Amino acid sequence: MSLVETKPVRQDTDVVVRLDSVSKQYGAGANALLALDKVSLTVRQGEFVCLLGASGCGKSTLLSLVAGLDEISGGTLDIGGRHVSLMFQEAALFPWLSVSGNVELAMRLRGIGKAERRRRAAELLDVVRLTGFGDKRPHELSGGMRQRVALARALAQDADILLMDEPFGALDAMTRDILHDELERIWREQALTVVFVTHNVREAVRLGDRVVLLSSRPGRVIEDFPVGHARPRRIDSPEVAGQAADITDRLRAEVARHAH
Amino acid sequence: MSLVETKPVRQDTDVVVRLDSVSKQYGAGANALLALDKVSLTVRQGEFVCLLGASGCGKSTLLSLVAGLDEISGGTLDIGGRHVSLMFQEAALFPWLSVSGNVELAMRLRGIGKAERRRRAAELLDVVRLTGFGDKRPHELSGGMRQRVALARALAQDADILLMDEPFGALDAMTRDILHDELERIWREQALTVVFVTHNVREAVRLGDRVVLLSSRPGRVIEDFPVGHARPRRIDSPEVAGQAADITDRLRAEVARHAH
Amino acid sequence: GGGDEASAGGGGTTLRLGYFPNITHAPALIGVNKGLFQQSLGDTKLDPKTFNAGPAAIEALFSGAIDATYIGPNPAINGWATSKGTALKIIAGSTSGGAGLVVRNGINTPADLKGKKIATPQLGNTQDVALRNWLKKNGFTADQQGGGDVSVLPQDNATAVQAFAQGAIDGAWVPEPHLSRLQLESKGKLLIDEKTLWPNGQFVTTHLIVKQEFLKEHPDTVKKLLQGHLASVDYIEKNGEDAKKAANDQLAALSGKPLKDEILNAAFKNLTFTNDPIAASLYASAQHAQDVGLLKPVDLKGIYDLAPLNEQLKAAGKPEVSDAAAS
Amino acid sequence: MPTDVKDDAADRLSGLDALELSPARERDLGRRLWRATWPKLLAVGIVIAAWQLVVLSEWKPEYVLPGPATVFGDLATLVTTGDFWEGVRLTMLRAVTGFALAVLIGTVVGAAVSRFAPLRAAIGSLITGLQTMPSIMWFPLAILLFQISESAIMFVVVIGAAPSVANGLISGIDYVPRTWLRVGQVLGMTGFARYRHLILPASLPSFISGLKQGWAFSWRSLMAGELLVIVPGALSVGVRMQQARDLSESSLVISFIIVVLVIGILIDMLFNAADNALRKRWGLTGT
Amino acid sequence: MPTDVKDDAADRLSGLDALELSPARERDLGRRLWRATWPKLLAVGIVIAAWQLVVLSEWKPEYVLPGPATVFGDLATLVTTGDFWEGVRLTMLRAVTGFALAVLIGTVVGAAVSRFAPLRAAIGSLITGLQTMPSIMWFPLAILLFQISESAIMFVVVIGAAPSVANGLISGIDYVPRTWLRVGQVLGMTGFARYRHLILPASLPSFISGLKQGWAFSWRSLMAGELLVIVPGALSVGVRMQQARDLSESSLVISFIIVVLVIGILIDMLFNAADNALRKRWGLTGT
Ligand SMILES: Nc1ncnc2c1ncn2[C@@H]1O[C@H](COP(=O)(O)OP(=O)(O)OP(=O)(O)O)[C@@H](O)[C@H]1O
Ligand SMILES: Nc1ncnc2c1ncn2[C@@H]1O[C@H](COP(=O)(O)OP(=O)(O)OP(=O)(O)O)[C@@H](O)[C@H]1O
Ligand SMILES: [Mg+2]
Ligand SMILES: [Mg+2]
Repeated sequence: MSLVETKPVRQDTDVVVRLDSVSKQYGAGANALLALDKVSLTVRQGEFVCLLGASGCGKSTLLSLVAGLDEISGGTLDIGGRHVSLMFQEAALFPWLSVSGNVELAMRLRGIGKAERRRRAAELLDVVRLTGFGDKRPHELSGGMRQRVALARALAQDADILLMDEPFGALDAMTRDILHDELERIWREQALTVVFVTHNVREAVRLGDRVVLLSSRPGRVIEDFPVGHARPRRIDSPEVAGQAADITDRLRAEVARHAH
Repeated sequence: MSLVETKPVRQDTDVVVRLDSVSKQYGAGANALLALDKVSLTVRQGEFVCLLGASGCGKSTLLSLVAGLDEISGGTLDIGGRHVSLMFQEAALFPWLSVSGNVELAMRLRGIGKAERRRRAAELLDVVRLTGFGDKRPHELSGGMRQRVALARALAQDADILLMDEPFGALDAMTRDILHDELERIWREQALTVVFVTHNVREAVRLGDRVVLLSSRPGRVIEDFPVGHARPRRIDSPEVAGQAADITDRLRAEVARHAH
Repeated sequence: GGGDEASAGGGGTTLRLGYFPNITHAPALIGVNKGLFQQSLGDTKLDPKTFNAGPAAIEALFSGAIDATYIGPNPAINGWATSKGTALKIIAGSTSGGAGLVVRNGINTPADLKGKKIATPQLGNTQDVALRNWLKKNGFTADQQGGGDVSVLPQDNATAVQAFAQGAIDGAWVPEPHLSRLQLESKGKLLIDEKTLWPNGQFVTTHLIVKQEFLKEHPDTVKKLLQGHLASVDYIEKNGEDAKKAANDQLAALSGKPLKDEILNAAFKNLTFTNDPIAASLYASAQHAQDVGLLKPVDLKGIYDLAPLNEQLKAAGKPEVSDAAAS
Repeated sequence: MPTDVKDDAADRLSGLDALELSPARERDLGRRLWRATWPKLLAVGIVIAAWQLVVLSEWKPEYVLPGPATVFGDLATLVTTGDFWEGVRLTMLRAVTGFALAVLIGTVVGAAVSRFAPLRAAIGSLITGLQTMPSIMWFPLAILLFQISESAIMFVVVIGAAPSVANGLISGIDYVPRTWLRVGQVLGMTGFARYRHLILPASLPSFISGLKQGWAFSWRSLMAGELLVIVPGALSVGVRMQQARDLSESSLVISFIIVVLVIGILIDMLFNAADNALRKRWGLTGT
Repeated sequence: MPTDVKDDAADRLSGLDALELSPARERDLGRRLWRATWPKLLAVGIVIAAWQLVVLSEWKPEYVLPGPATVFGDLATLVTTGDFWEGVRLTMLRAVTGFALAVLIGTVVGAAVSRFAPLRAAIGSLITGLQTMPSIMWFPLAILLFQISESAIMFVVVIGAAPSVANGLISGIDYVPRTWLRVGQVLGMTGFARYRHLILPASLPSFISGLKQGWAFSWRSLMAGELLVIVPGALSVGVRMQQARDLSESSLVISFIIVVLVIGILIDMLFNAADNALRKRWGLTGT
């Protein structure tokens, strides 16, 4: 069905996330909306997969299925009981907790001691360049700052699989570059598996081992680009720009097909 | 203080928005945070001004001051009692209204009749490429779709001044391109004055008559780039890319100065 | 909690006695205030409980929360009826008289009552039955829903007094101290003194009841209770002013405020305190209630157990009382 | 709640096959009804069984704690008399009228109090003060103002319930998210339009919860207030209840407790229906 | 509300000058106190003036509607007796204990009901049913279970107030935004942790509003329930109130109305303090 399927699927134990003809329908009857249509996708241990697709094509839906937040309507989905962390498209911080409270909560739930929590939270806030903002309340932050707190919270979970839904959408290019580096470092150091949704094709090529393209509603996998360039990559390097241009063309063709 | 000031300030009646040494401080005492520091800026009738700056530098704050949502802490601000519309950084749709209900509300408050409202709302949903989604509820939309509804709602206000806070941050490149065209068309047809916050430097150069750069916290105007290229512009044209690169360099220098 | 078993099984080490902080319960007020009950009970401890109204007292008696209580005739009859004669016995009289119809100025004869609103304390209680019976005798109709020639409105005494003071009702058939209060404070006029409707001017207002089981298991304690009761009634007879003061003191202790002297005096004048339960009036009143359809036919035979009382009276050389109906 | 989400997802799944859609729906409705009913039946069953056991143990004599059979017998007799239904009708009429009035007044007061800071400082706390006042304390004032009349009952009911409604609204308004208020300001909402289009809908959840509490208050006040007036023709529930107690008839008392509970439960179901519709609109349910 | 926002902005502006900071704050505190006080004083003044006018008009005789002078005289006498304060102490002790119990039970029941769908279907609506039951209907049961004792009073209070608390919590839980629930799920919250870290804090606003209503219910139930047990010497507020009515002493009745209102207002201020702290935390106030 999708291009992924044409490759021989390796039945190795390495596969961390396996989606097989997964469909997702919202609502029922006349009101039904098919968000995902027979999506098949595998992600291997330690892989960094970027998802691209038009607005409303089902990227967030896909992540929430993988995270187990919604039930699939068809197909099979298997993550082998692994511990998943999801960074939502909206920051969704808890207003009754301070910034560091929000970050610490994820650790608290895993029973990590207070001092350790405190230390880790401060560390993570450093990573997202929010040193000194630990005692603020979420409503005192700017949009981009909130997004970064959400990132810190997601990282604090120490999950096996990290799902990220447009994590850097509200950040300026410079901050974004810095966080690209940080994320790449953490991913490498902790051997994380990452599924990363973005609208920024260059970002996808900068970060991903593979870039997976979803079609417009209903979402299907239409192409799976391996990214071969050696790391560390730079977002403004010619290779990244080049492959990004290719992918953009493919994406443009797809969007055009769905005559908006 | 800022570069704008070095130009001879024309006291013409054309000026729609005038900020003079505007400061904004949140909180008080030990908890005080200076978000904007003596910002001076003028926007003329029909001008399209883009605002760039690092995350948390005070862009949203500036817009909310202009919209009259917050009180300034110092300086003077004058919009001559003009009718302002603000598209927030978050979609902030009302969950108790349907999509078209949200769009119509702005018109309803201006006493526009039901049939006319309906027609206009459908039209605006077409503009943002959400034809047929009028009867959905906000929670049934994807993040990018919600953002587009918020855009439609802001446009429905028919304000003199349109303030937009990262309006296309959650959209894929293709949808974004389309909406650039639409926004440019509406801006020209209705002789709107637009202040547009974005993190995408190319987008700023693609759309703006001027691109204003804010420094990192506290926000100050550090540079005001006029954009000379003829319209219609294309975001991937070399001129746009070229000026965007210049501005990015300047911005990068500024961020570097504030050793994150 | 749990006092039920303790007192029943523990040889009557405590007597839980109920009464109301109300002037018609003067023998109880004085007996408690002057320690007369405790004196006669000896090492059996007196545990007095107060109630606001008859139903709560009956509920408490039924549930085994008290062993005996002073109470009006009406709740006693109801309690007798619902328990099919198994829950209680009336063992002595306490109070007689002190009820009547007070009306506002301008109503001078029974005939003037047509179309008027008259309050009673509660549908089917002694005063309510008395009013309805009296109205029937005078040729008026009055139904249970407040309709008829005269509108009978059951409402609690406090509300009736307020309503009367504000002219919302035209009269009320109430017991003491409200009877005196309506006359003294609201300048009402006593149209009917209930005394005048009964032979010898005697009708039961309050009597003493005891739980049957308790009577069976602790006859001695009941005897001692009766001794205390008799002493209290005696005390009122012999020390008029002192008794009033003791009653009012106890009222003040229970309610925070004593009755005003004039009301206290007037009420005491209208009330008679007697050991005689005036059985005849109870039977007659019950019959009247059945006549006006406010009481299902009930066999009151055996509701009295006056033997212990009479034993004591005899020992004291006083006339015995009877549980026979008048006729 | 997760369970719901799962179930609904399953429902949707079954709805996928368009051909089977309507039978599936019927099955769904039946299943949903059953799902809503069996726990109730079970609960009632458990209560009755426990009750019967206590009665059988002869802990208390039958006239103190009558058994279910006796009570349901009496209840059956009660509900088959036309008089009883007249009374229920009268009481419900008063309850609904009084409640409607209370809602009206409570809404206006709540909106005004939350709108004007000095008014709030002046009487905001008084609202809770009023709420704590036992109904009978209003009797003198009710009689003073309205004599012995239906209006006096209404007065007692309204003064008992309106504070609850007002408090629910005030709390709802206080917790309207700031973003929405800002959106409203940008949209140029002022005065009444602001309440109509923003504040009231945004505070509706808390308002409905206030209404529910208000209903409870108004009903309780009514039970007390009905003792003020007996209107020729029909004996209201409050009066009958009082009489059942006065007559010390345990079985009748329990019957009336059941009657009041059943009415309360039915009304609650109405509120729940409103609440569920609202939550669905707001996207708070799985469906 | 816009007015607040403006004022606070002005305050902040004045706070800009660091040198003047502390005197400005003192001035602020004074101003804020004054702003909270004058409307109350004005309201009380208006009420007393109107009352005095009605009395002067001789609409009703003095023994029906006594004037402010008489009432405040009586009230002064009342509050200068140690007995009165003993009674208030007793009543407040009962109220606080009963309310604490009701909160405990209401919270557990509310959490359980909102957690388990069958339980909700079974007894969810019963909660409102219980709420509507007049306190006096519980007397027989209270006496049956607890004899004539403090426990009987507690029973009446708890059964009167707990449903309110439970309903407030349930409504709050029902309106926890779905996003937060999803975040909680992703963070791996289950069982108790989910309640402790997500559901309770998220539903706190509605919960506090439920607590407020619960307080009103518990207080009202207490006023009725206190008549069950009279402890000579320390006469509770409920008993004194009833006696004031029984004695038909209008002036005393009004005095007790005032006492109850004042207690209610003071308690409301406590709740408001909690509420304001919460709103500040949530970023719902201008400051
Ligand atoms: N809860 C829901 N109920 C009904 N429809 C929904 C729901 N959530 C999403 N949808 C629909 O599913 C489709 C996919 O939504 P999704 O949020 O996955 O898109 P997306 O790819 O994340 O888009 P974006 O880039 O704009 O965030 C959309 O058409 C949306 O309308
Ligand atoms: N209500 C508030 N209370 C206190 N501080 C605030 C508040 N709103 C914003 N700030 C602070 O003001 C500064 C500027 O915030 P603002 O939202 O204007 O940034 P921004 O330029 O829009 O950033 P972004 O690009 O991330 O949206 C931030 O440091 C933020 O912490
Ligand atoms: Mg999305
Ligand atoms: Mg911003």
